[in-house]
Amino acid sequence: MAECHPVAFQWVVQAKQRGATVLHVDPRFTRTSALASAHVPTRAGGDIVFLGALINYVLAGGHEFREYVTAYTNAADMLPADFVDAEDGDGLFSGYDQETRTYDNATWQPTGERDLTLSHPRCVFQVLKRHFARYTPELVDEVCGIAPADFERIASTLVACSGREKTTAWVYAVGWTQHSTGVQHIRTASILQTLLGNMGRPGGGIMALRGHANIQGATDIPTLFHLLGGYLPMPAAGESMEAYLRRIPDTGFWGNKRAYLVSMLKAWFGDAASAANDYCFGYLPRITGDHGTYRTTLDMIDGKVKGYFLLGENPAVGSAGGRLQRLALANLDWLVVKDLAMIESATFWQKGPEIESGELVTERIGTEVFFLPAAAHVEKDGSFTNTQRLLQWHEKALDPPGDARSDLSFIYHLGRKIRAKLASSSDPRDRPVLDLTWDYPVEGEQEEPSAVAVLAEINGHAADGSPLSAFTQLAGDGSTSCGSWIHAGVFAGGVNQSARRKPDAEQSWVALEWGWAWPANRRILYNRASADPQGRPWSEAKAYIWWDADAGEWTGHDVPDIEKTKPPSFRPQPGARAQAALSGADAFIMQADGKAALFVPSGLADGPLPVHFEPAESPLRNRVYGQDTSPVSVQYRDRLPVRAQVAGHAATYPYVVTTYRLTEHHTAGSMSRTLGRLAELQPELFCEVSPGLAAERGLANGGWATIITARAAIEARVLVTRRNRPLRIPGEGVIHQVGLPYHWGSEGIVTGDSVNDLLPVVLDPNVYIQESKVATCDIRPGRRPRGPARLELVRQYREQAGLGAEWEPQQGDAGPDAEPAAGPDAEPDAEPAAGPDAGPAQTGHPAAPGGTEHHDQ
Amino acid sequence: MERPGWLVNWPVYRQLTGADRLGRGFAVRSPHTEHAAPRTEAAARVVSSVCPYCAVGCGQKVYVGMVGGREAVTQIEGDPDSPVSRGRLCPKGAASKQLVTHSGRQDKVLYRRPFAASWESLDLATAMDMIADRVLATRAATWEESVDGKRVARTLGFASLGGATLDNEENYLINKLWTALGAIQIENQARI
Amino acid sequence: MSAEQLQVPAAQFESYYGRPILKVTRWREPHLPAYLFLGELSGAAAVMGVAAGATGRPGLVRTGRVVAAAAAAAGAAFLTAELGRPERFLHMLRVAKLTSPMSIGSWILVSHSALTSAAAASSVTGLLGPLGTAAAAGSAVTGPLLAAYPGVLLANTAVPAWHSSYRELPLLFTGGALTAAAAAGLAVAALTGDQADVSPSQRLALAGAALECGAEFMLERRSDLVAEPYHTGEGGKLLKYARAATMSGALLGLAARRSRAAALASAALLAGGGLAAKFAVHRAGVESARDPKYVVQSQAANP
Amino acid sequence: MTSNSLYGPLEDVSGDAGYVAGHPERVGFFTDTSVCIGCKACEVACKEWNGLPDPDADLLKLTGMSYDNTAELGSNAWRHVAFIEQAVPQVSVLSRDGAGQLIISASAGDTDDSGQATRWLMASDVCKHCTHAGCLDVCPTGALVRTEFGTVIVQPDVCNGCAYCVSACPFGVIDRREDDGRAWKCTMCYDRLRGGLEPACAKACPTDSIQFGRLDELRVTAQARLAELHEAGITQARLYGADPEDGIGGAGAFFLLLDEPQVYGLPPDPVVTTRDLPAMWRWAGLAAGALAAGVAVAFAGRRA
Repeated sequence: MAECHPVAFQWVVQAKQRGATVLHVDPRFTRTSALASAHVPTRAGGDIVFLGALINYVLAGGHEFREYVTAYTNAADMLPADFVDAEDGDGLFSGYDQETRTYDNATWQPTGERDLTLSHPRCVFQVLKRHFARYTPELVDEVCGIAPADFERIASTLVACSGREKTTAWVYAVGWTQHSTGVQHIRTASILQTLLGNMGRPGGGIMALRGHANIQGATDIPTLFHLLGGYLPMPAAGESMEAYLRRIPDTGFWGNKRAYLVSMLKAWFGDAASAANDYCFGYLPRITGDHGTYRTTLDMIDGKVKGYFLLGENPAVGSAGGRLQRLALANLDWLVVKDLAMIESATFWQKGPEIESGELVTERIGTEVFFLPAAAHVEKDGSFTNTQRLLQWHEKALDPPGDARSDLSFIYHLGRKIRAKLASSSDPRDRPVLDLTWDYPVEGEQEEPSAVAVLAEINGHAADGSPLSAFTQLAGDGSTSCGSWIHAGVFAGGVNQSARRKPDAEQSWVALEWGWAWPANRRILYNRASADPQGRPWSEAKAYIWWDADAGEWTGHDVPDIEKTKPPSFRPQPGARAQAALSGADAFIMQADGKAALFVPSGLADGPLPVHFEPAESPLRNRVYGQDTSPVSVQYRDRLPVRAQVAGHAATYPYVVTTYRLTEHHTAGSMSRTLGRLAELQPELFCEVSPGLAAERGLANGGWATIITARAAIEARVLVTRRNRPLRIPGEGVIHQVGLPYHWGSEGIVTGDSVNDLLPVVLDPNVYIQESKVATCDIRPGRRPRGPARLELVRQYREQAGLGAEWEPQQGDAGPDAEPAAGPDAEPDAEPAAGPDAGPAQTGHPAAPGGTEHHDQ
Repeated sequence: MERPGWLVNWPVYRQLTGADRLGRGFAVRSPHTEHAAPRTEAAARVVSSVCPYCAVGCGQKVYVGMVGGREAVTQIEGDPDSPVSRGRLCPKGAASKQLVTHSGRQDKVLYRRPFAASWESLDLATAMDMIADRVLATRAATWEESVDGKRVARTLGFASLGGATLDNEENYLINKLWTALGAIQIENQARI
Repeated sequence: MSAEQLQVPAAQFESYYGRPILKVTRWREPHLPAYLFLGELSGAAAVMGVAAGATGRPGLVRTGRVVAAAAAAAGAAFLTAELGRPERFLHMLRVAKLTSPMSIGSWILVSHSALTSAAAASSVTGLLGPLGTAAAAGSAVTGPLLAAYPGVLLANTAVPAWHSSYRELPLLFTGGALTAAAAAGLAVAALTGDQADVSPSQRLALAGAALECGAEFMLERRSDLVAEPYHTGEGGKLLKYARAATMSGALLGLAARRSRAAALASAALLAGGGLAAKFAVHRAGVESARDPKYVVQSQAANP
Repeated sequence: MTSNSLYGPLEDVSGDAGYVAGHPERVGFFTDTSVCIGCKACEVACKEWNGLPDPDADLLKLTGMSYDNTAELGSNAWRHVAFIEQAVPQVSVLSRDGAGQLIISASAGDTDDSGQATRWLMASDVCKHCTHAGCLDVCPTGALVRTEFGTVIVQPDVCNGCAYCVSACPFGVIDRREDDGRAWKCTMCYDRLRGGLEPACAKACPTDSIQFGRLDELRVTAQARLAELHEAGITQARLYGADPEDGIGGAGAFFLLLDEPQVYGLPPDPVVTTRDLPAMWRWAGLAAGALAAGVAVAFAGRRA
């Protein structure tokens, strides 16, 4: 946190000075560790075991917040008799199909009965207890390298700092998400926090520290293949509007699904959208499974994708498998790159590593490349959504220089041109784009479209054209329009609420008048859980939202996350829909049952409960189950990862390699390596190795090392540091980890090899995020070979490991081994992956049928 | 008697006649020192902004002044009113003036022909027109009306990958236009 | 030190990665030693000229005046060349700061240069004799100051080897001034063949050598850590050579009347010894600033 | 000018430099390194505000000194964050007192095989703006000047690059920029102070490791923080430069350190060189006299 979000870390420092305990669990000793109460080094990829053992500690010791758990979670739900837990399936749940590497979740569905004593062997609570029973401190020692005594101290601290009077917050970033089991890491933390009663309460929750200015916003108002605005899913092939709506629950706030969808369609297609044509629902293209960025990359190599827009993104450096990315770019017909400075993804045909190695020849690359200069943040109006769901408006200070334009300008004017070219078309496929509402006012010589007008459309309008003030005003009859239902209210009263800047000192500590948080300017999600079922604060110290019986309404420091006048005693009528189907004691209002999901019966591709699997590339076998790696992770043919226990591999790639960021740089580097101020602070790529590994491999501090994986060989300077501590794993000896920040490439003031070239493409089956936190490698002293010899080195290692000599798919052979596990929306009966697992209380996301969250590196 | 200006301004004279006998302070101040003032006071305008790097969302104040006869950003610093950041910035945030003003920024359209070995220049309007043509041609060539008998009404012929510094409004229009054109491979750093 | 030799993990309690705590002086060779030498030469030569006048040695008067003027001019040139902004040399006269030996020194140098130039001009042209004599008389005051102040110039720094030597350095420099002036006297005498006035130069050499070598001996005898650079390394070596040259030069000077070659050799040894001592002082200072132990250990030993 | 103009405690440092009564209170920095996260925002904010030159890209190399690639203060680096990695004895970081309360000490990190824990110290160094500033004392042009705020700055329209200040600074702070020929160092953002703004580094510092304010108030704050750390068992914590009785009369920019000063590249107990100046002038006078005497002896008597 101090490393990548230094300014946010001020609050941690302040909390620590006021007596908070700060524990840092990380393979890496970072600037956060330096100020933490304690740093606990762990093996990358062992998080489920660590968190699972904490759950076991809580359950075995009876430390759960029983009243909270009983009232607010699905702990009491009864599971069917034919449900088989991974505990009994050696890592597999019932419903697994070996052929398709997918689960059928039919046997995971609760029976509808509830056991409020939580004692029935088939109730979720008891299943949970049994499931995590094998996650012992000894197992933590074996898998993570954390000694039992240390574990005991962490666990007892956690328990002591949770309950009525105290709360514990968890903070994570991509160290948890960039794994083949990434979503289940968050799930495990969610279960733990829910059991301890730390969700929906001040000082609690799970904070996803997102990496970029608007990565949260890009998920909420998505540019993600499986989502529409506000976490509505993309429709599937052949799906009618009614079928589509059927897969979103009827109860809880998702029950207003028709209003959300129709209002969005009205915002897009205006008068063309009517009840008669299902509000142009048919205008939306349909997805068939995985269309994620890695799938698309392979399709480029396969010749299926001809054109590519890179709008402020640099996959040649920033995405896993850099060579794969560049081979894909080289096989396009055309490429549009829009960025502030020249980036590697625009110059791969000129100076990419494959040009140096001779694999690609400039004169034989047919890709037509357009480079368009972009506007900087001070050269345009717009809003960013920060990691707390807070929209903040940035004002334009001056025009961008020369040909530079905002992306808003680019997309708006491109749309205008396309619409003009199609104006006379009678082809039905052109109707959607011709019927779009696309008439934003423009300003100035550069004809910059008005971002305020776009925000107003996102906020939505009532039938009379007045701005909406809340999503509860949305209607499913076409009378309202709203680009993203969760953002309704950001333009309430015709005022840009995201531009509010009432000084910190002049308002309450929750600062409700600074910017605007979706939904409804609410700062802590599910904050109904900060009060007990009767609506009283759990304790004075932790009072946040409570029921004011005299006034007959919910009140407190924040915007209550429940209907304002719904009393705690409210009980729904049978057959009620939407929020009316939830009681006044149901705190998790985006869930169909209003309960936090300790057990997730549907919506997840890899099981209802978290299970530890080894990373796709790991030096160890799975100590927990017979099933070694995730049975449903997404892998592609010819790109299969390396398993250490396969003969030869362990000796060839004996070390763990993990990647990360530095304070001084920004992701793929185009916004930091280009600046002298930042370039000089960390001028060269380096690897961090322990003194032990340095001695073992003859590495000298400040010298050079070559790091080799089954994909690539790169060179880096060596930093020998005792901050990198080898892990002693019982029965395995010492595990060395090589740490690499990944900010370098061939452009900018300071250059270096791209670390992401080392990584395999193995994806989480729920969200298709790559496993970039763990792979296996070898390291040796000296610089890497130049030219074709570099490839030869990788090839030699592969042969030694018994792998094929060829590894990147060339054109025409990039088909997947199998279609990946069902996409987030592929199951017609999918229910929202709601609750704390999908929506951490203080940040994150509403429980969305579109699936769980996404994380950036 | 009036003392000549050079004399009264001569620090030695001021040393001898004033309280700063050792010549270490008041007597030896220079015009540069006497005129020192924060350049932000000369800003033509100040706008409120948000740091473009990480997701903390630190408040920024952006000062615009005249540099060499042209408007330019003369300073970016933390906004003390922000309850998120209290005026503080990390090294990246503190460098964001340079992000806007550095010499490596591209401000001209560049074009690389297929199989060419170098860039050439291109007019922005022409480039936009060519790109619109590419989109339409690719879309026409790769249109899929149905898959396995199910209607999909889409193109897999072009894809889009956005960075995480795109504004909400930009993402909204990107998603709206591409989706209306039938593209579905609309992706973002958020998945990476 | 190359990066390869550093070890991040090795906690170095005595210093920060062995890096200097102080900035190593920006004053360079040969500028600084040359300035020190020329300044002291000019200073003593001016006094010598006056003393010669007072004792009726017209040959030495001219030698003293001309050498003083020329050395002052050359010294000022080296000093100016050391400035980062030479065109701003006159900013030195903006203030007069008692706390700044360079400020005081600048006023001395400027006055001394003016006086010696006037005296030399008068002597060479034969014009304005009384004024020349008056100027020369003035330079007999500025001369010793010009020769002595650089001792304070160097000592009034944070450089351990210099600051700790504030007693020895002025003596070293004025001793050096005497031997330098003696060298000038001996050399001129040898070159002009006018051996009449050689004995003051011989005595000057002996007196100067006693003072200079005495100061060097004091430096070498010191056992404190910060004096170490005067007995070890390049500084120590140069200082030994300097003393040998100065002593032998002074002794050889006794043969000046008999042998012009001996006179010239004596002059060369005296001048060389003086110059070498200046280089030695510079290098000792640089070394003491470069190695953090001189700062840490001397200060840690403070009560 | 007062009796302690060259050495010793000095109540009114600006007044001593000729500023009339009513000048602003003396201001300074208190850098609490115990909460420094080594982010280097101070370095960047300083360079951006003061327009310091960008580096020569060809010279940018990893130093191998932990995360420190700035290496030292200099003419183009007016803030420098030091990084020190240490093996320290393991201390129990999560223990409980009799009442069951957690006792938290400073970060101890994890232990290695020999039971040693890792500690990573970070500290942002800066010009000390000494009460008795060697650089200011020795400057021959008056380019270095004491301001009304009690700080010490270089006046770029005066400096002629003599570099005397470089050798006079006991902290190795000030340096000459070779392409520009003048000496440069931290001004504590004099221009900002004149406009009522705090210095750029202090404003940017995320964790308030760098605090700016009235020096007398900062000293009180620092004492309280020191007491807090000592109470928490961090006995190594100490203030550096906070004592008006020290060799520089106390620094305008002082520090809370967690180890010996030299570990951070700071001199343990610096003394302003000018303290000894009167003695130096006396010895110089003696030496000048010796010169005159030497000549007199040599010329004693009429020519033979």
